[in-house]
Amino acid sequence: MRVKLKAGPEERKFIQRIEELSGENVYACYQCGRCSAGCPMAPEMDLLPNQIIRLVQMGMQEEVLRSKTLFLCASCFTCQSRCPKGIDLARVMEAVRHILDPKGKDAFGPDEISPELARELPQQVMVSIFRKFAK
Amino acid sequence: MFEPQIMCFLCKWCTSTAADMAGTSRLHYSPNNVNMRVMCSSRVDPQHILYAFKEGADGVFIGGCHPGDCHYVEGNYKTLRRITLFKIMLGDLGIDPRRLRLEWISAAEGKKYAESMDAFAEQVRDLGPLRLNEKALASEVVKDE
Amino acid sequence: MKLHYYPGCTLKEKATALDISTREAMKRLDIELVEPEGWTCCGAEYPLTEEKIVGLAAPIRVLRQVREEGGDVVVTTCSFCYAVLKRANKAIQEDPLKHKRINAYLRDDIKINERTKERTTGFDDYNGEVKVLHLLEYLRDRVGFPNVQSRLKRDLKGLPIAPYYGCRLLRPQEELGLDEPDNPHLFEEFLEAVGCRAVDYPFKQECCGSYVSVSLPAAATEASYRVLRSARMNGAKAITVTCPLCFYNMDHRQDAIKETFLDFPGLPVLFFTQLLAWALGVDKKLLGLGEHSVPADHLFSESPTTEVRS
Amino acid sequence: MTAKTTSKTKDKRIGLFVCHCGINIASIVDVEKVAEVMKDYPGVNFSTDYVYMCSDPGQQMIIDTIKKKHLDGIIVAACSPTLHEKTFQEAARLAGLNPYQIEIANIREQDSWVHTDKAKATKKAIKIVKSHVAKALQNENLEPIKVDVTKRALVIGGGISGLQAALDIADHGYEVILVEKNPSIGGKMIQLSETFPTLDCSQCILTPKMVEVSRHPRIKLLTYHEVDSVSGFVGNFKVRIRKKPRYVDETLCNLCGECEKVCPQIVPDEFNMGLSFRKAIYMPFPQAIPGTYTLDAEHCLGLNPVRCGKCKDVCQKKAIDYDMKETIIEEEVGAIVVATGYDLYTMQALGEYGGEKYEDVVNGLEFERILSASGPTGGAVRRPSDGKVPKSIVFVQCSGSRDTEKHNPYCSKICCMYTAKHAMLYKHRVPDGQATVFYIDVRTGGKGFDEFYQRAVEEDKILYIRGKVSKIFKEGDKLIVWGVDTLTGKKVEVEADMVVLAMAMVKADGVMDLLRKLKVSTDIHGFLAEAHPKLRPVESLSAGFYLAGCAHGPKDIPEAVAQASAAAAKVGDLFAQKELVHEPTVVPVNDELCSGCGICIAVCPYGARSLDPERGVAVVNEILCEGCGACAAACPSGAAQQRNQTDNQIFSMLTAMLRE
Repeated sequence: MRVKLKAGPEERKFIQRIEELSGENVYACYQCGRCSAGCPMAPEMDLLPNQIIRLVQMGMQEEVLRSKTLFLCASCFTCQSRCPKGIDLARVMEAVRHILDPKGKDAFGPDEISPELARELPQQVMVSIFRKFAK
Repeated sequence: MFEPQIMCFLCKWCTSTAADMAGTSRLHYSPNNVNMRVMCSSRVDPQHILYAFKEGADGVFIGGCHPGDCHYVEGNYKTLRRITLFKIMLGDLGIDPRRLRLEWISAAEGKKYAESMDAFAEQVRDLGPLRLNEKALASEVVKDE
Repeated sequence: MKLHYYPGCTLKEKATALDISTREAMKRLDIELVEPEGWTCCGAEYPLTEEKIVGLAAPIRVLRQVREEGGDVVVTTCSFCYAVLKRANKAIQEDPLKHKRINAYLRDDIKINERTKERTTGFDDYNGEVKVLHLLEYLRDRVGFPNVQSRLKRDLKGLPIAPYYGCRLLRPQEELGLDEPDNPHLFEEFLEAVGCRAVDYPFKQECCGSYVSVSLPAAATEASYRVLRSARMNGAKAITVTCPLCFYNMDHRQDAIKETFLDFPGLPVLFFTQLLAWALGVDKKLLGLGEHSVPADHLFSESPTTEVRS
Repeated sequence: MTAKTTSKTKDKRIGLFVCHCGINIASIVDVEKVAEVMKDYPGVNFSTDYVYMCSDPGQQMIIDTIKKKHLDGIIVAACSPTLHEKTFQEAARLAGLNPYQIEIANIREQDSWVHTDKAKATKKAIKIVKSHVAKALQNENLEPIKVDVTKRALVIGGGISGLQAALDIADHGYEVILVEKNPSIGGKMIQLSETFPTLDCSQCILTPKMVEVSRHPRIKLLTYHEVDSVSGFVGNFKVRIRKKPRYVDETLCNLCGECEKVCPQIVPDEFNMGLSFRKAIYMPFPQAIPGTYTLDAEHCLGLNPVRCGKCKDVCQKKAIDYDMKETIIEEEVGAIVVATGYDLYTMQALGEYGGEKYEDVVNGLEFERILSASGPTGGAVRRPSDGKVPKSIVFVQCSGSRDTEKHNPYCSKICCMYTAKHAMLYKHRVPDGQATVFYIDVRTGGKGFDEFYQRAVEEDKILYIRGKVSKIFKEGDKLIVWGVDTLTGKKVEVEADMVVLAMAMVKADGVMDLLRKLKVSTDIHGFLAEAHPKLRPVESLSAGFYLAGCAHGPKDIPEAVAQASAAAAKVGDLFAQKELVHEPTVVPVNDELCSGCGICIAVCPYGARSLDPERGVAVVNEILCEGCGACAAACPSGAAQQRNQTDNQIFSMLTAMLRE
């Protein structure tokens, strides 16, 4: 399938919104892929971290927003610490999740935690996962 | 309508060349300015600026190379420091600091030069003529030197 | 000596071992830990987008309380709390907009006069006056590892232990500044100071799977497995952590790991404070070893590997 | 402070020539009116207009008028001075008038071409002309500043760039002093195995040049020497050079090698990048020039015959002298070529790649030694840890380069090519081995470069993977490399026996001390700054200093050689002049006004000003002064006045232009 590249107002608005929310310049990325190379969650992802930022650069909002990757990022900042351009990809991921509405099937809801599991889980992990992945 | 007199100090390597380029490109701007070519914007002494105000200038414009491009390594940084401080002093002397403008215009930016001339003339036009007491003040300071 | 200590929620519930061993160890160093009055959860995650800055209110309220109580340092042990408090503190120091907005949120908090019980509002702006330190940092920079060494009561005889930093202690370096993210030394220095041998292995700064263990347990299982396997392969008898979540992923879920990766025989997971407390002579019963899923008792036997000095 | 003309200048006779420039000026500016109005202006003795002043008749008119009217200064109101200032200065000179008495009033580019209102443009032209009259009345006759040139050059650095520069300058017929801090010349290039894209042996092409340098009658070769200080200025430098004690008399040493055999001290060998060992008394490599042993005092047991003294005992030529001392040599030179080379970025900075922890993770230069026939393995590819032949090698490009965040933001330029070469040479030696290259971009701009790279991919079947490696760690005796293939979107893991990091090129270790002594400026990375990035790429901003090779920035051998030859040519330009000529519009000091505050010394970017400690006043080296005038503006007492643009001249011009 041939994808039509657009750089209309909608695409520009999307990119601008991501940049405002994350505080990162997505155009600084030159696609070396180091983020993906070191990402602990990459094996589970449908789009690699560098592909997410690439699609943001290209304004391909839909592809980005429906990616499972957004709900796999563990904010471990490994990508941030090794990015040669100093981009904090965890911020970009969070910005994309922020504008995602509704949050979709990959988001995480309280009903997905059984009472037994809830008794076992450390408090911090529940706060974390709802802050990051809540529906 | 009030037409201000604007004195421009232009560095030889960048802004004066840009002024020439505005000419070769036949860009038009309002004829309020007269130019003096200096080797470097850092040649401009605050005394020269005060003297220009005293002699009838309503606005003074200084043009230099962009930061990092100075022909004399770092003259424009010296200018920047000097003019930033001097603007504060101008205010203290009762001369609106907006009457003094420093711009970085490279030799390739004829258009920017022409636009700056119009924009600065417009600004000084809005500020009106440099008032007499301001002039008196300016001459006072100059004499004190 | 009194020292402000922010335990965080998990230490009061699911990771009491970390809390107890920290307190016992610090007693042995003549440091009395004081919790800030009315502390709340720090929020666990530092808000990463500009629109979520309200998430800074909770950690800043805690830090302000420390300041109100006259503290200039607060220590934490949980990596999550450490990262949130330290980053929030830095944001308040360096970002005027965040400073303004967060202080505006918190200005109307109720202040109760201890003596008259009078309720008023109007705190002074919090400007980042309190220094946030991880206990490891505190031991290195304020107590000094040689001082810790001089107070040891038990000899761990070079027990090979793998230090595990995980994510939140090291990254982002620009904001936390605890150590170099890909070449850290602090934990190793600590382990050597308490008498262990720090095992060098390449996964010490890799992620354990963090909160993804709830939404996608398989991913965290694999991530934790890789860390444990690497530590074991390099000769560690146990792995030490600072964070209750790392502990959960590697200890509580180790059965799941063994089920998935049949070649993995298991590895005890310890909190760093358990080693510290033990070496300082704390009674074994006070280490909270009952909380462990993977038995770690054998590492803390009085003889023949360790003995209490006079 | 008022702008008055002195009585002397009142008597000056000024001529004004207003040019129509066809209709270019005359259609907007009423040139006749300008000439007419100015007739009565104080100081103006003659005023006229003419259709083309720059034409032969126009110039002739100027020449004739100057003679006839005995003019002391002229104003040509015409186009921009950048176009015809030289033309009219020449005309004036022919008429016997000092060229510095010529003023160009720009009424074309800065007046007639940019305005449409004739009355206003004419009024502006009159103001412009008046200001130049005011200036001309105070212009002095000036003569260009002249100074002799010492026709000897100093070349710092004995790598390929320094060698080439020295040879070229010497071949131009001038004497050269070549200073190298190491025991032998040869630099980094002598350590390389084969060179891209032709795969000719580096030593085979370099050693003849080294020999040529050592035998050249006009080259004085000073190895194991360092530049201690430089004073003076272009054409007239005084250089102090420190001769480090070699403890071996190079004129006596016959290379018998007995000393080396008995020396008990074992030291990592720099030439082999620490992959093998040498003795404390050693010859860096067999083709070293000068051919002599050197005793490395840092590793010697103590230069004390009581403690060891074995080498001295066995030396039949009595060449070894433990009492040798450091000495200082002084030389006078006219130009200095800085060719101090580069070093590789330290692997320690890359913790994620093991940070020097893993023996089998090597940098590009170490791999050159492994590939080299003269290297520690005799050219067989064996890994350092256990000497096994690696069956899988991963090459990581951009290690420490193109990283704005933590390392070096720039591209190191040669790594793409040498990595292709490394992978190719490896495959030639280990045909069943796997070579995998991780890259971000492959940059092969250069003659025959891309063809070379394509050959590596197509013929030698080297796997290029587009992605940057995130982490390298050891598992068992394998190195695990975590990368990504961004083209397929797959995270990849490679088990390698050895990893070669194409480390970034950085400024040479410890070079900043030297550059500070030379007072040559650098960019923020410590690479030498050129006088102009396009038009003066081999000259330093400091007059008399020339740049060659990687001290100026990453470059390959042909480029370094080209730059060295260019620098030599520039030195030739300088030496071809009988004497140096310099614009006289500098800023001298009026001793009577100067209080010796030193402000002008601090603002001068050229170090042209200094304090005379005896008289307590500032003094100017007019050869170094470029005439920017920053000091004149900064001088609080008015003692610093720029020639022909004094404060008084500026004030007079302002009055002439602004006072209604």
